[in-house]
Amino acid sequence: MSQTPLLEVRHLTTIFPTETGIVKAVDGVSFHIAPEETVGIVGESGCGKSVTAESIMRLFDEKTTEYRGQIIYNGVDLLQLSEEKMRSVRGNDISIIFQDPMSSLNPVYTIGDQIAEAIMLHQKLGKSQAKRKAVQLLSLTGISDPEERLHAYPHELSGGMRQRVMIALALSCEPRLLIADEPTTALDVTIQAQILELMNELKSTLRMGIMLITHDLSVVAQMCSRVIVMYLGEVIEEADVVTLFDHPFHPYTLGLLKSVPQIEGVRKGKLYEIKGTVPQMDEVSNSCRFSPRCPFATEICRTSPPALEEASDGHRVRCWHYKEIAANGGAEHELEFEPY
Amino acid sequence: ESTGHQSSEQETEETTPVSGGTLDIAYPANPATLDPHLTTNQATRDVSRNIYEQLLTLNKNYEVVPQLAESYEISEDGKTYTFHLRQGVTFHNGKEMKAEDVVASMEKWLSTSTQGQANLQGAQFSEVDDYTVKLTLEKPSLVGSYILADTSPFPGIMPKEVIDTAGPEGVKEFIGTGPYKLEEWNTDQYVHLNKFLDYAGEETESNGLSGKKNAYLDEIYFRYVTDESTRVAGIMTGEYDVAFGIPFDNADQIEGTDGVSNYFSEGGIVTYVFNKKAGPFSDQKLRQAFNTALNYDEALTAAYSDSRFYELDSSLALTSQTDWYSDAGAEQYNVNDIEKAKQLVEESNYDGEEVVILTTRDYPEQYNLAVVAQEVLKSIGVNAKLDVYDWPTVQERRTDENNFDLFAVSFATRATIHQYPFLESSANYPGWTDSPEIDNLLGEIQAAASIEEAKPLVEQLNEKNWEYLPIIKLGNIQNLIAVRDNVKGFDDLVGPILWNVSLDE
Amino acid sequence: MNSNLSHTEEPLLRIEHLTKHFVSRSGSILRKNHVKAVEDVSFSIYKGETYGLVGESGSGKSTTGRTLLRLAEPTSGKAYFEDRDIFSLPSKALKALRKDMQMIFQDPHSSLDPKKRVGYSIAEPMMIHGQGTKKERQERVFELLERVGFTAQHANRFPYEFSGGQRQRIGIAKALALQPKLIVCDEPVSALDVSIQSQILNLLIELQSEYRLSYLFIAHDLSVVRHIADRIGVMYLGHLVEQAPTDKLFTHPLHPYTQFLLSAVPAPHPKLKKERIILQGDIPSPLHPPSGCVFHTRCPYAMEVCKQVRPVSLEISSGHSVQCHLYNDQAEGKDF
Amino acid sequence: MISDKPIKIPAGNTLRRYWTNPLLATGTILISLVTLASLLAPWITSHDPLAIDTLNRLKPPSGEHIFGTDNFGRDVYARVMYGLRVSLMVGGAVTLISGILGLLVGLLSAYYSLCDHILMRICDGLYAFPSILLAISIVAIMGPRTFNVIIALSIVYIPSIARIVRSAALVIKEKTYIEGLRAQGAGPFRIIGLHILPNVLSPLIVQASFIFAVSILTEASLSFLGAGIPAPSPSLGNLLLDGKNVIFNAWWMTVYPGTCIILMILGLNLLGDGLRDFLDPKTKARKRLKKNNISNKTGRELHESDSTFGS
Amino acid sequence: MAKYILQRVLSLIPILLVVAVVVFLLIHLTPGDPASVILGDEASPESVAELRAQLGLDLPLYQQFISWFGGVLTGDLGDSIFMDMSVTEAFFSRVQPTLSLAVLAQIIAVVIALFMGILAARKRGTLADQAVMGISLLGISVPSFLLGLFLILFFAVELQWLPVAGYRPISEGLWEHLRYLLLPAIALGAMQAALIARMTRSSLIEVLSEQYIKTARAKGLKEKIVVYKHALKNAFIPILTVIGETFGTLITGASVIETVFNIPGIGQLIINSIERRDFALIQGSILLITITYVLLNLLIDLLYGLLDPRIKLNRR
Ligand SMILES: Nc1ncnc2c1ncn2[C@@H]1O[C@H](COP(=O)(O)OP(=O)(O)OP(=O)(O)O)[C@@H](O)[C@H]1O
Ligand SMILES: Nc1ncnc2c1ncn2[C@@H]1O[C@H](COP(=O)(O)OP(=O)(O)OP(=O)(O)O)[C@@H](O)[C@H]1O
Ligand SMILES: [Mg+2]
Ligand SMILES: [Mg+2]
Repeated sequence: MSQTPLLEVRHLTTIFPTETGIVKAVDGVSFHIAPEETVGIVGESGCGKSVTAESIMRLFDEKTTEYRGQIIYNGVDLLQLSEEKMRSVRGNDISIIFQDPMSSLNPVYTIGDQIAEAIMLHQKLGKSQAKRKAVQLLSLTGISDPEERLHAYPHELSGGMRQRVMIALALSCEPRLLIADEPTTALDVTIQAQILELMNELKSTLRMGIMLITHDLSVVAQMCSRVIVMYLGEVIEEADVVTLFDHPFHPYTLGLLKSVPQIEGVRKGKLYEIKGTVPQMDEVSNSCRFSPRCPFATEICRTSPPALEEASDGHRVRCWHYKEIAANGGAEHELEFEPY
Repeated sequence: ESTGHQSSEQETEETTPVSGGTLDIAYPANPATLDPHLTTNQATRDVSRNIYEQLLTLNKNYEVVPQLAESYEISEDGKTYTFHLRQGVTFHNGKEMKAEDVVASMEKWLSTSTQGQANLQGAQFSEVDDYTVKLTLEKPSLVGSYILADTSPFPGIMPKEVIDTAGPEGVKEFIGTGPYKLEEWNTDQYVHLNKFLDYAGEETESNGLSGKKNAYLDEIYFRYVTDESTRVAGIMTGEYDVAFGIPFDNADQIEGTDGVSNYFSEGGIVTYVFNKKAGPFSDQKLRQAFNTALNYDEALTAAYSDSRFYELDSSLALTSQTDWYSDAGAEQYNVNDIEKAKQLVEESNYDGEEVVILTTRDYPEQYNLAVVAQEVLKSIGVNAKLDVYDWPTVQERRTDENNFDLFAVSFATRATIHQYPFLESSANYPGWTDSPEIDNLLGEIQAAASIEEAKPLVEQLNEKNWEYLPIIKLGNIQNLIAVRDNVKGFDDLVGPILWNVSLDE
Repeated sequence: MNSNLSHTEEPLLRIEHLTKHFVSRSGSILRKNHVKAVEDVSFSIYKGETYGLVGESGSGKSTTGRTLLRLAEPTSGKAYFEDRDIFSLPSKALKALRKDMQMIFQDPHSSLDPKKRVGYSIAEPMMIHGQGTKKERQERVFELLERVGFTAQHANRFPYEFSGGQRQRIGIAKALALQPKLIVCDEPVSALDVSIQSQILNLLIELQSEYRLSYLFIAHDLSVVRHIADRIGVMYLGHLVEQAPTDKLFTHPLHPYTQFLLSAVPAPHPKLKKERIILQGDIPSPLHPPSGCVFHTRCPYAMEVCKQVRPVSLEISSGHSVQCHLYNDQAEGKDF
Repeated sequence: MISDKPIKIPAGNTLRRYWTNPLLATGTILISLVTLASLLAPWITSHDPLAIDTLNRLKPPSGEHIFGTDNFGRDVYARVMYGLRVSLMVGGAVTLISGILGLLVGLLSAYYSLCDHILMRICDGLYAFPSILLAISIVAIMGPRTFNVIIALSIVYIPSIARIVRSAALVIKEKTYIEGLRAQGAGPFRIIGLHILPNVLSPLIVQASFIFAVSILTEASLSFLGAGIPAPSPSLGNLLLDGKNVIFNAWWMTVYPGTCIILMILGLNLLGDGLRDFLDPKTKARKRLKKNNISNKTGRELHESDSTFGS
Repeated sequence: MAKYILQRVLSLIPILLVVAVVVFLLIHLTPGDPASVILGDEASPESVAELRAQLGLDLPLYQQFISWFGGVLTGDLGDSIFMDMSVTEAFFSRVQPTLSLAVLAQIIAVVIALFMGILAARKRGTLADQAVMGISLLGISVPSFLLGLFLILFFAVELQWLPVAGYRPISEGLWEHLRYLLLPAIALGAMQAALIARMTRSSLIEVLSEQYIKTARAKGLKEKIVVYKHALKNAFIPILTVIGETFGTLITGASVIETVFNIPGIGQLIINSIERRDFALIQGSILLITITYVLLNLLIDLLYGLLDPRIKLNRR
């Protein structure tokens, strides 16, 4: 790592108490994001991607939620900050964009009000100045006639527009880190392309780090420099994007890559299937969490959980058998690409 | 015994009454009309007696005395009455009262008054001169003058032009000659009366409804408060000066509150009325069975809470009405013998049909008596049920003989027995008394030359009443009125007398 | 799949000039607005074939499917299943037709009655059509459950006891109950995780070859459609703008919209950083569709004629047709 | 995103879930106690609730009359117990009748838009109609029978049930499985009766428990205005009314029936609230989460929510 | 918008027709008539029958209906038999107390309920929450006439802070007006307050779990602003619905409360009119109440539109 990371998450564990026991939605997750870097987080639904993101912002009700570990930003541990200090970080240093642009904007206020609110709060600007800034932000995100759009309510805009507004809102205070939690899942392909393009542009103009959460591997392939794969609350593999696509070590990553139908190349008769479904946490408490579905699983996988090991420089994996898989399985995993 | 007595000792130190002030009265029911000719409603009577006056009225011994008439004579044959009107009596509208007003008023009253039609057959009023009015009858009537002094519907005298514009629901303007005039009537809220400054009353001493009317008060408000608890609470806190219709169970509460006292007024008689036209009680034996089984004390306690509020008495008239009083037939009164009653049921034609007791919760006493009746009937093996309706429904339902067998009701005191509607068959009062003997007796009394001559007939009537049992007279009752101690001179005769009331400041 | 069907036989389903306008009462009772959800769409599906329908949200894909099943009444147009005229069938014949056409829905959570055991849900189509005795139906339910990868015991469970992918499999079993010839699959995998999606796709493909089923496969994920469909129709704002065999469509997309659509799909590998052309703007409202070619508002090649004249469908090569003025000459020359 | 894992809920769990819900448990216990007390009234007290004994009227609570006596000397305890019975009967009957008719109206108007226009207009009219007038009139026309009071109150509550059912049914009607059934050729009877009906039962039950409570209160108000259960039947409303007139000197006539009515309605409301939580799939999801540690969707689904409480 | 309002107002016609027929039949099939009420208990059946005839009550029902409804269509609701004024006048002479009472009750209810509901929602699961919910349950459990009586006993009789009963119009001074209305408004508002508090709580809880609340928090806003600015406005729609619905039950409530506190309002007017069978007045008042109710709902629907820009006014 040449640069000092912008954000460093160390052994983050987020615990929700419920009436019958605790839920560790995120369990000992560590990773870091450098300035101007896009890190992708992928994984199946419910594996803890969003909880990780929201834990960084400390958005859960702290009366009931417990955070463990450290989130180092700018040399301080966010988890140790007072609520008031944390508020000045939120939206100012770190911003977040959620998956569903409709439900993420307050339906009863105009978008101008909602953007200006954050600006007024963090930059101590007056209302008219804040509005002016909002106009700039909107035009930055490529919205045509932003002055007019300022007075629009969220429901009057299309999904793509709303997501642009969300981005404008997130960028309002020029954050150092942007967390994008499935920012394009709810959008159509053509709109998705617009939004991803926009985020890429903004990353370089505003020089911020991006944490991009998605379940779409193609999006990761196009956007990220490093990828973290999560499964059931844990990081199971981390690598730079090319390594991950070319030499995935973890059987789950492998399966994931193989089970996606290809947009290019030869159409294959049958898709690869990861057998079974995501198990319940207590079923796998003393084993590798992927073992019930893993074609490579052996006795050891079912009796003790593997640790996250550094397989090569910057490539970490949580698997007992990754070396064997790297030796033969990895080779078998070849994708033929015909350049378009 | 006087008709009313105030239980506090305030009467001992009599001071000269202060003029002025406003009397706030909490009254349970809004009058349907203020036209006194139309209705027997007490709510109407209690207000309009302050506004209107009659030719004749009653003193506190229920004797007939002149009021707007200076004097009157009855001809030898008893068929002609001549009234000499007082001169200089003005209506509230400033006009002087003349014979034409009296004739118009009396004619209108006659056309609606059941009593007038029944007892003053073929009555004809005519103007002799401006201040003399003549009444001619087809038949002489011993009770004629009493009827003319009737308290409700009472023949209040009003200007002719007001009568000319009256509709079926009565007159539209309420103008009389009384000590108070109507300022404002806000239906369901209040009737506001004002002192009539040009009042020309009698100068004789006040006596019952007759004599001098002082009108000390500037204003009187009858405020209509339907909820008993609210009236009680209001009189206790001084919101009102007088509260009518206090539940008997609250008497001690009132007595125990500083600044308020109970006032008992003559409340008339309370009765069970049988349906004699149809159903089980058309059988006299079954009526007697019920009467024999009835524990009068128990019934009256249930309705009137304790013996302070009622008086056991078999006579149709009050003890104070010496002319009409008779305890004949009292051996049938309060027998309270279940065994004998059961035997009477045996003897009757009763074979298990359901007896319907019609009642309402609008009048708790009626309701309580109905509940008692049901229990009594059960105890002698008669199957009974309560039909509880709101009051107007009861009124309508009881006009159909198939709807009920029994109801309990009280009647305001009347100057003569004839004025009670339940005796005469021609009155058609619900229950439909149909006893030729009673009708005859009533007729004979009417035709009698004098009270003395009528006396034995009255005895016979009472006797007959207890045998035939058109109704059961349970006893005489008291009304409970709560009066603040700063209210002086409150009196009552078949309704409150307010014109001698004054307020201490 | 991917078999080079020679369409010599009669199509199983033939749709001609299907149009569906919804009446939208927004505004007032006095003026009705028409949502032009489907406009003059024609295509055919052959036996054993999968026809893919792609397009952006709101482009009328589901409406096409629903109208075919008479879940919505068409505004105009004709549709023939075998030789039955779907849109003019009397209710009895319609019921019979429904045995042959079934549907699989997108949302596995709301496509099963939560209060009914899944065995009942699967048996219900047979009950509706009075097929079999109770015993026979039960047998059939077990058979179907096993076919989609469950055991007979699962029949007694309630939907909430299943995950999304499992529910989707139950939905498939339910659709198979009456042994249909055509299944309309309305985005059957869009709601599923990647690792589950492949299970369902594989199952659908297996079933197709087993029973010689035909699918109308509606999806917005191009890679999925490419994987499963033999021919693909591309819809834009109610219009079927391009139609071609799968490989031809992906290698030689003709309509500018199709080209943009393909270009918008991110490449599946980081080394393939392709030069993407981004389509600007949003899909216009179907309440007030643009005049002429519906795509001209977003089309960089738009000409004057595009604003005025609605392009007709041109067959550029065998089985490949497009609605675009750019190809007017080529169609005449037929030399593509 | 839908998690793809089977969720198993053991059968016995439902019962446990029921009793571990504090609202539901308290409500059930309260209502059971009250019902039991009223059913066992003849065995608990030897007094006849109608037997009058005017010589012992308005006696404060004593060993003989543990709740004292009323203005007829009747035993207040016996009257309260029988009153509970009458009130429960009225509440139950009103709930049943308005529940069934409201359900019918709601389902029909949700399914057929013509019905919707007609029935909902009528419901609007009924809704604006003062219930008191309806009750007084019906009782006056048809006689002061308990049954007629029940009819009157039932009519009053039909619209509120119908609205709840209608809006729930409209949601169900849009569910894909209903569309699926239509695609398979299912007729309206099957769809409404076998699929929509079972799915609107939970909001119906919740609303019904509320109606149950409210109808008991309304009966009391009707008694107060003179159109309730015909006396001397001791409904709680009648008892309160009797007590109100002597509130200054016989507190026991108000306090005991008052406490009973409050307890009963409290119980019913708790039951209603509890049932809502119990029947709400969202809370099911929460419980599921507890069992499985990991659950579906986002955190927002996990939040308990109570749906409309409409009255 | 104007069209929408017109449409809603037009929908009044069928409702009014339904209500008119029902109320007319109900009233006229109910035993009891104004004639015997006027003439009193002891009047003879003959004179009652005569007065009936004079009042036109002996005509066949359909004739009475036609002549009455004909008048209604021309805006004439007839005349009150007992009040010596037209039904419209009589009704409007009583509107003010009920309006004041209802508005005050509603204000008290809303203020208390919002306070309690917000508290409970924010402190969900704590003692405060349970206390609030407990109190609101009690509020739904006490019959209003009993509550009214207790209020009188305590505040008027015992403490003598407020008058027992009665009504003073605003013209006699605002303070006097409010002094007389305070207790009845509390008694009337208690039930509403309980219902609204519960709705506030659940609605707010629901809204607080929405994604846009997370967005607001992620901006770094203070919790107070999040709750009061972002959540409350969204949570208000179901609350408004409850407020609207409770208005519907208000007339029955007002009948009871106005009787207990002796307030000359519409509720009392109707009860009294029923008691004395003032046919035209009952019929007219109910029609007017229905209109008020429908208009109120229209107002509430318009308010929805103000609160939530998504709601276009063309539902139904
Ligand atoms: N507030 C909470 N209380 C309890 N459990 C929670 C809470 N929020 C999330 N969870 C649980 O934590 C786990 C991880 O959820 P998370 O939302 O992070 O998944 P995800 O990876 O973002 O999935 P998706 O792709 O569906 O968004 C899930 O099982 C979820 O049910
Ligand atoms: N019942 C309806 N009433 C009015 N308009 C409708 C109705 N159903 C669909 N529409 C409209 O018709 C158009 C086409 O809708 P349709 O559902 O067919 O699109 P789609 O291509 O399936 O989109 P998606 O990918 O979002 O499912 C849309 O604009 C939609 O709003
Ligand atoms: Mg997520
Ligand atoms: Mg669709």
